[in-house]
Amino acid sequence: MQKLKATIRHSEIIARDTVQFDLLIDPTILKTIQPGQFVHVNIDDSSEHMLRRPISIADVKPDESLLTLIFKQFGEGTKKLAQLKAETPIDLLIPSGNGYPIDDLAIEHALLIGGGIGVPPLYYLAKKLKEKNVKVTTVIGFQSADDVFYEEAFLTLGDCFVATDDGSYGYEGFVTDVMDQNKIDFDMYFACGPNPMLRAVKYTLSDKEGYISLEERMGCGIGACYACVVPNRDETAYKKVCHDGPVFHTSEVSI
Amino acid sequence: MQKLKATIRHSEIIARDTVQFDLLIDPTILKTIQPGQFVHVNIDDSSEHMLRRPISIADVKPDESLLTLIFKQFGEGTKKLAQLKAETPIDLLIPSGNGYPIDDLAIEHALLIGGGIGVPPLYYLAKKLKEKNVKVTTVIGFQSADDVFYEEAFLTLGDCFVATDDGSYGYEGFVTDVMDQNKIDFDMYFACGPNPMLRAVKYTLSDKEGYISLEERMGCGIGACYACVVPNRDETAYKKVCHDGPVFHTSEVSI
Amino acid sequence: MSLDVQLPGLNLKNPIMPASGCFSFGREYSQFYDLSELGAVIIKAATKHQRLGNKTPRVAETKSGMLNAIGLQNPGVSSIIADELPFLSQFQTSVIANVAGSTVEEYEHVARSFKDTSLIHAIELNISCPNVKEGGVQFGTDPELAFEVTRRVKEQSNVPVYVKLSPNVSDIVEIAQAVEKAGADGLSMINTLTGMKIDLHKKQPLLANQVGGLSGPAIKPVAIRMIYQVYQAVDIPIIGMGGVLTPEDVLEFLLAGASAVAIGTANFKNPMICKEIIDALPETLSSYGFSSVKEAIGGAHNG
Amino acid sequence: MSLDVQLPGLNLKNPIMPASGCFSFGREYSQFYDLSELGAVIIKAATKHQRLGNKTPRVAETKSGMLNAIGLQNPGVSSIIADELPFLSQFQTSVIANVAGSTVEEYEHVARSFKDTSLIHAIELNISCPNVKEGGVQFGTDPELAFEVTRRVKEQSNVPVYVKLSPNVSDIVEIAQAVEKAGADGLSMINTLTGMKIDLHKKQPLLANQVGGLSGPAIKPVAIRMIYQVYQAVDIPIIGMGGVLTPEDVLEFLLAGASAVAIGTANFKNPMICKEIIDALPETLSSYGFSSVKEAIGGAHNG
Ligand SMILES: Cc1cc2nc3c(=O)[nH]c(=O)nc-3n(C[C@H](O)[C@H](O)[C@H](O)COP(=O)(O)OP(=O)(O)OC[C@H]3O[C@@H](n4cnc5c(N)ncnc54)[C@H](O)[C@@H]3O)c2cc1C
Ligand SMILES: Cc1cc2nc3c(=O)[nH]c(=O)nc-3n(C[C@H](O)[C@H](O)[C@H](O)COP(=O)(O)OP(=O)(O)OC[C@H]3O[C@@H](n4cnc5c(N)ncnc54)[C@H](O)[C@@H]3O)c2cc1C
Ligand SMILES: Cc1cc2nc3c(=O)[nH]c(=O)nc-3n(C[C@H](O)[C@H](O)[C@H](O)COP(=O)(O)O)c2cc1C
Ligand SMILES: Cc1cc2nc3c(=O)[nH]c(=O)nc-3n(C[C@H](O)[C@H](O)[C@H](O)COP(=O)(O)O)c2cc1C
Ligand code: FES
Ligand code: FES
Repeated sequence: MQKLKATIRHSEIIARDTVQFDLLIDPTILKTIQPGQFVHVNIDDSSEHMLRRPISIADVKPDESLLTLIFKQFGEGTKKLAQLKAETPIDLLIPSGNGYPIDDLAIEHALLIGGGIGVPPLYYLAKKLKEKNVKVTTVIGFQSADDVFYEEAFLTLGDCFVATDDGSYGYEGFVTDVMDQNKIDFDMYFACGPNPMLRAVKYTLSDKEGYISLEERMGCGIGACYACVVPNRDETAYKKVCHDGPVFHTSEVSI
Repeated sequence: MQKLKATIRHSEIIARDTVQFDLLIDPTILKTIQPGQFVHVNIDDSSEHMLRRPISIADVKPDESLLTLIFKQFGEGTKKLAQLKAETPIDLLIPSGNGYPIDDLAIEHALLIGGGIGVPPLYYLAKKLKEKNVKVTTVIGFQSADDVFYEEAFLTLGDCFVATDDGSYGYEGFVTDVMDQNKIDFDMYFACGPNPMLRAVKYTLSDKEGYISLEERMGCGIGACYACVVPNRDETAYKKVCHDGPVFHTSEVSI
Repeated sequence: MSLDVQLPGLNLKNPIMPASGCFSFGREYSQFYDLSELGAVIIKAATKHQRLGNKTPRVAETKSGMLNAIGLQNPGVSSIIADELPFLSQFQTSVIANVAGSTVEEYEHVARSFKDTSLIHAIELNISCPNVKEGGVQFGTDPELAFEVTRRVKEQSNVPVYVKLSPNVSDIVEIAQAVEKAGADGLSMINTLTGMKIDLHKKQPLLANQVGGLSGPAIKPVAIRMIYQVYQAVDIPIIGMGGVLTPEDVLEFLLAGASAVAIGTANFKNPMICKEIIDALPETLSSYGFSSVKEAIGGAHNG
Repeated sequence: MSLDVQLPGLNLKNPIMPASGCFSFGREYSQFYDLSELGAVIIKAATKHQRLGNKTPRVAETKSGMLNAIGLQNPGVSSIIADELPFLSQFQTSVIANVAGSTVEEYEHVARSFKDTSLIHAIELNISCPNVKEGGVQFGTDPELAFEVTRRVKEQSNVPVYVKLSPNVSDIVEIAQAVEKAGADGLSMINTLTGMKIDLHKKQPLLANQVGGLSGPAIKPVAIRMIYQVYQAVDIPIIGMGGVLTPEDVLEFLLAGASAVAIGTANFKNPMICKEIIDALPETLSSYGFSSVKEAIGGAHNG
């Protein structure tokens, strides 16, 4: 992991309160990135915000030295980030955590399941799986039509089903409803989203193997402060989301 | 007094660590400004700096809707201000305090005495006195040659003597040394600078009438918090620098 | 959206009031907005006689906060009653008088003096001042002294008494319960934390008084914690304060258990802050699902 | 420029060390710089047995600070000695073990356990944990309990003991003097202030543990004040901490009376902070007229 300054090459609002940053960054580090890893972002140099913000890596283009982040304006920190303009330097710890271990997996058809701000890391995952000739089907859920992003991008890589909580776009309901209705055939699933969604997915797909990416409030982001823990399967010890995760095999953790 | 946003039209380094801002501002307020008044500047919208910074008004050009501030990068707040670029909005309380009461004075020859960051308000004062056909002589002191600013500007309005503590420019020594050596003839003096300088001036010119502008750490800047007090002449009560000053007749205060 | 709150002696049209010492007696801020907008005004501390306060520097900035050591500069209670209260009485707002002293007798005197005016609606008893007789202990850090001064000031007052607690204590609940038992009608919390800043150039404490009171957003978590704990332990209402800067901060204080919220330091950064927060409060409350201020009070204790 | 400082058990090449709990046992930060650069490392709290700590969320951001309620998660003292200290011993730096417990017996056990290793140079006795046996009072808020636990841990230790004081007290000097009398070799101050943040969406305290410890620049004025006061009242050295972010902050702590300075929260914002401050310290010191660290210690008390 490194601490480095990237430069915002392009910033764009791609859905309601949802910002995409394309960051110019040293390409040697980009080549090492696994899908599912994140960056730990410093809001600014002032002391007002003492904690960095974890944001998943949504895409990597080593040829163009570009790294893509997609984040939702939620509280003060992400609102400040959203205001940064092109050419602004931005201080990152990169790469953070462990991604989806796709190099070690022999699979033919992957189901990717994402909810809200859990969708971004699945895009780079889908790209990487596709490169390995794995068939990719994606199910992504959002609150409402205004929140939907990256449907077309996922469609270029395989099937993509979209659900919204209020039915204003695609299927009405949760990602699990879409899965129920579409009897998708797959070897393994990869999920990222809020904990209630992950719990529902794990329950619904209890006969399948899967990897999930967890969210937890972080301090250091590097494994030193014990802020971001999640109990192991039998709840006898904790794992650190920032260091042992954020991606875990479903059998590793109790959520 | 008003709280308003001005816009930085131009920012320039005019001497070591010394920045001049020309601010675009509603001209109606500019017409009311007295020389010696100040603005109370908000550093930024973050909570890191809860106190504003008092900065004297160095010049006013109502025709161009311009207000000039000159300030030295001293601590964190003025360093942050110095980094602001043209077009940035800046939040001011304006006009603050009472200036030099020149409209009520019948004088022919004024001596203006400034030290370091006490020099800026004297420029607008000199301009205003000149408009009233008062002869102006200025004695300004700086630490070193690199710190000197506005000598030419003052020379267009009358005599101007410059002293530096280390003798690297103009006279060597303090403004009082220059005064000693040049037997300047005048009716009344107007001084602004650090307290030791003001004390020396008051002592040296004890036979003359004069007005001095004081510096004190401020909270509210409007007279409500009692932070910025200075004892009255017989030390039986306090005056507020932000509200009763910053300009006082030498007989009003004990410094 | 109903913003009103009824507290002992205080019929507040909204829960927002400037904190004592940050608003003087209101004159200066009245150039920025109509003080009738305010729920109440808490005026600068009053002592028996005029006090000159401490030497300067009296304030210093700290990260997300400030230190002050004004030292209770005020013109004395009679002069406040004669010269300041009439000005405030032209506005449709409640007035809370902050009462300070160095001895119990001084507190009693000031409280008694306020009986002569109908222009105040409540007393905020500031027990964070050093008790000279007991050798500089603060009334606010010793439960027995706190009890005693509260009891005696209550006896002298014809308006409800809110006791303003110091956060510089090992056990805030103990003090709160002591003053409740002594008859306090409400609590006001928190006053400033004791802090210091060193002037690196001069190599000595920056404030002439050496130590000062830390206020501003830096102390908000301490204020919220203390209000949350005290709310569970007493039955009298709390006026909350400490670092309020936004309408969300106000809601946080209400949820923690405050019935009204005072704003101090933030007035210095933005002299319009109290009015801006009052204007924004309805939208903030409704965006978090509340239809009145009353509904939010203590809302974080239902879990 | 000489940065070295000699303290009981600690021959520091510079006064900078990461604070306990913010640096784990050093492994993670060793990817950012060579830990041999550090004056010392204060490791995460050790208890008798493994502890799992509190439920999440365990941290929350506040203005210029943060709250934490980790809850002493650690693998237990034997595992720390076996698995963590050998890693740290490859670096040329002193190691200070932070000792925690819920009872005096647990503190004694942990201190005794560290006798078996030569890899620690001092103990930091963390008396800010809630004392379960005494009904949740902190050892650090009662001078008699503080005296007792210090005395008994001293008896069990073969390295110097620095007692880490809690700032949540009415009178810090009283506690400092009590532990000095009990034989403490030094003090470490301050630990976190107790605070709370309310989650406005969930309408309940944000941290699972409800309250947490406030750290970061927000608390620096409280730390400086307490160190300044304690420095005048005791004869043992102080390791200062609380909100350090810059080399100027380090100088402020030294002037207030700290002999060394620990950095906690700032590591999270900038994992290189300790090294960057060590590198910048000579220039900062000389720009304020000092030619060594030692010269600056207590420098604000000469006025
Ligand atoms: C591994 C990981 C990857 C993430 N990837 C993305 C992403 O790609 N896009 C995206 O929009 N969001 C992502 N999040 C969530 C994102 O970190 C939070 O939305 C963000 O930190 C909120 O910060 P704020 O300043 O807006 O909120 P504030 O409420 O002001 O933040 C205060 C503190 O709470 C923490 N916090 C608040 N909400 C969360 C949360 N949901 N998860 C973790 N910490 C939180 C913040 O980090 C900060 O320390 C990710 C979270 C994790 C743990
Ligand atoms: C009426 C008045 C007019 C002034 N006019 C000018 C001017 O025209 N140009 C200029 O360069 N400076 C001027 N000053 C001084 C200027 O206000 C300080 O240099 C500035 O506030 C320092 O802020 P900082 O953030 O750099 O320092 P910091 O040390 O970070 O400031 C911390 C706090 O201390 C206060 N403070 C520090 N030094 C001073 C000081 N000397 N006087 C008052 N407050 C101080 C700050 O306002 C702030 O609240 C004036 C001061 C006063 C009182
Ligand atoms: C400059 C200043 C002066 C103060 N004077 C008083 C006072 O006279 N009486 C009092 O009870 N509190 C006084 N306080 C404390 C405030 O009323 C308030 O309790 C504290 O500042 C916390 O609120 P804040 O963070 O919003 O400022 C003063 C605070 C400041 C900053
Ligand atoms: C996440 C976190 C964990 C901490 N854990 C411990 C601990 O285990 N033992 C201890 O004595 N102090 C602990 N502390 C307190 C710090 O060591 C330090 O005293 C405090 O944070 C003030 O310093 P700072 O403002 O530089 O962080 C912890 C602080 C934080 C932020
Ligand atoms: S955030 Fe510090 S251990 Fe994960
Ligand atoms: S700064 Fe508040 S009274 Fe002058």
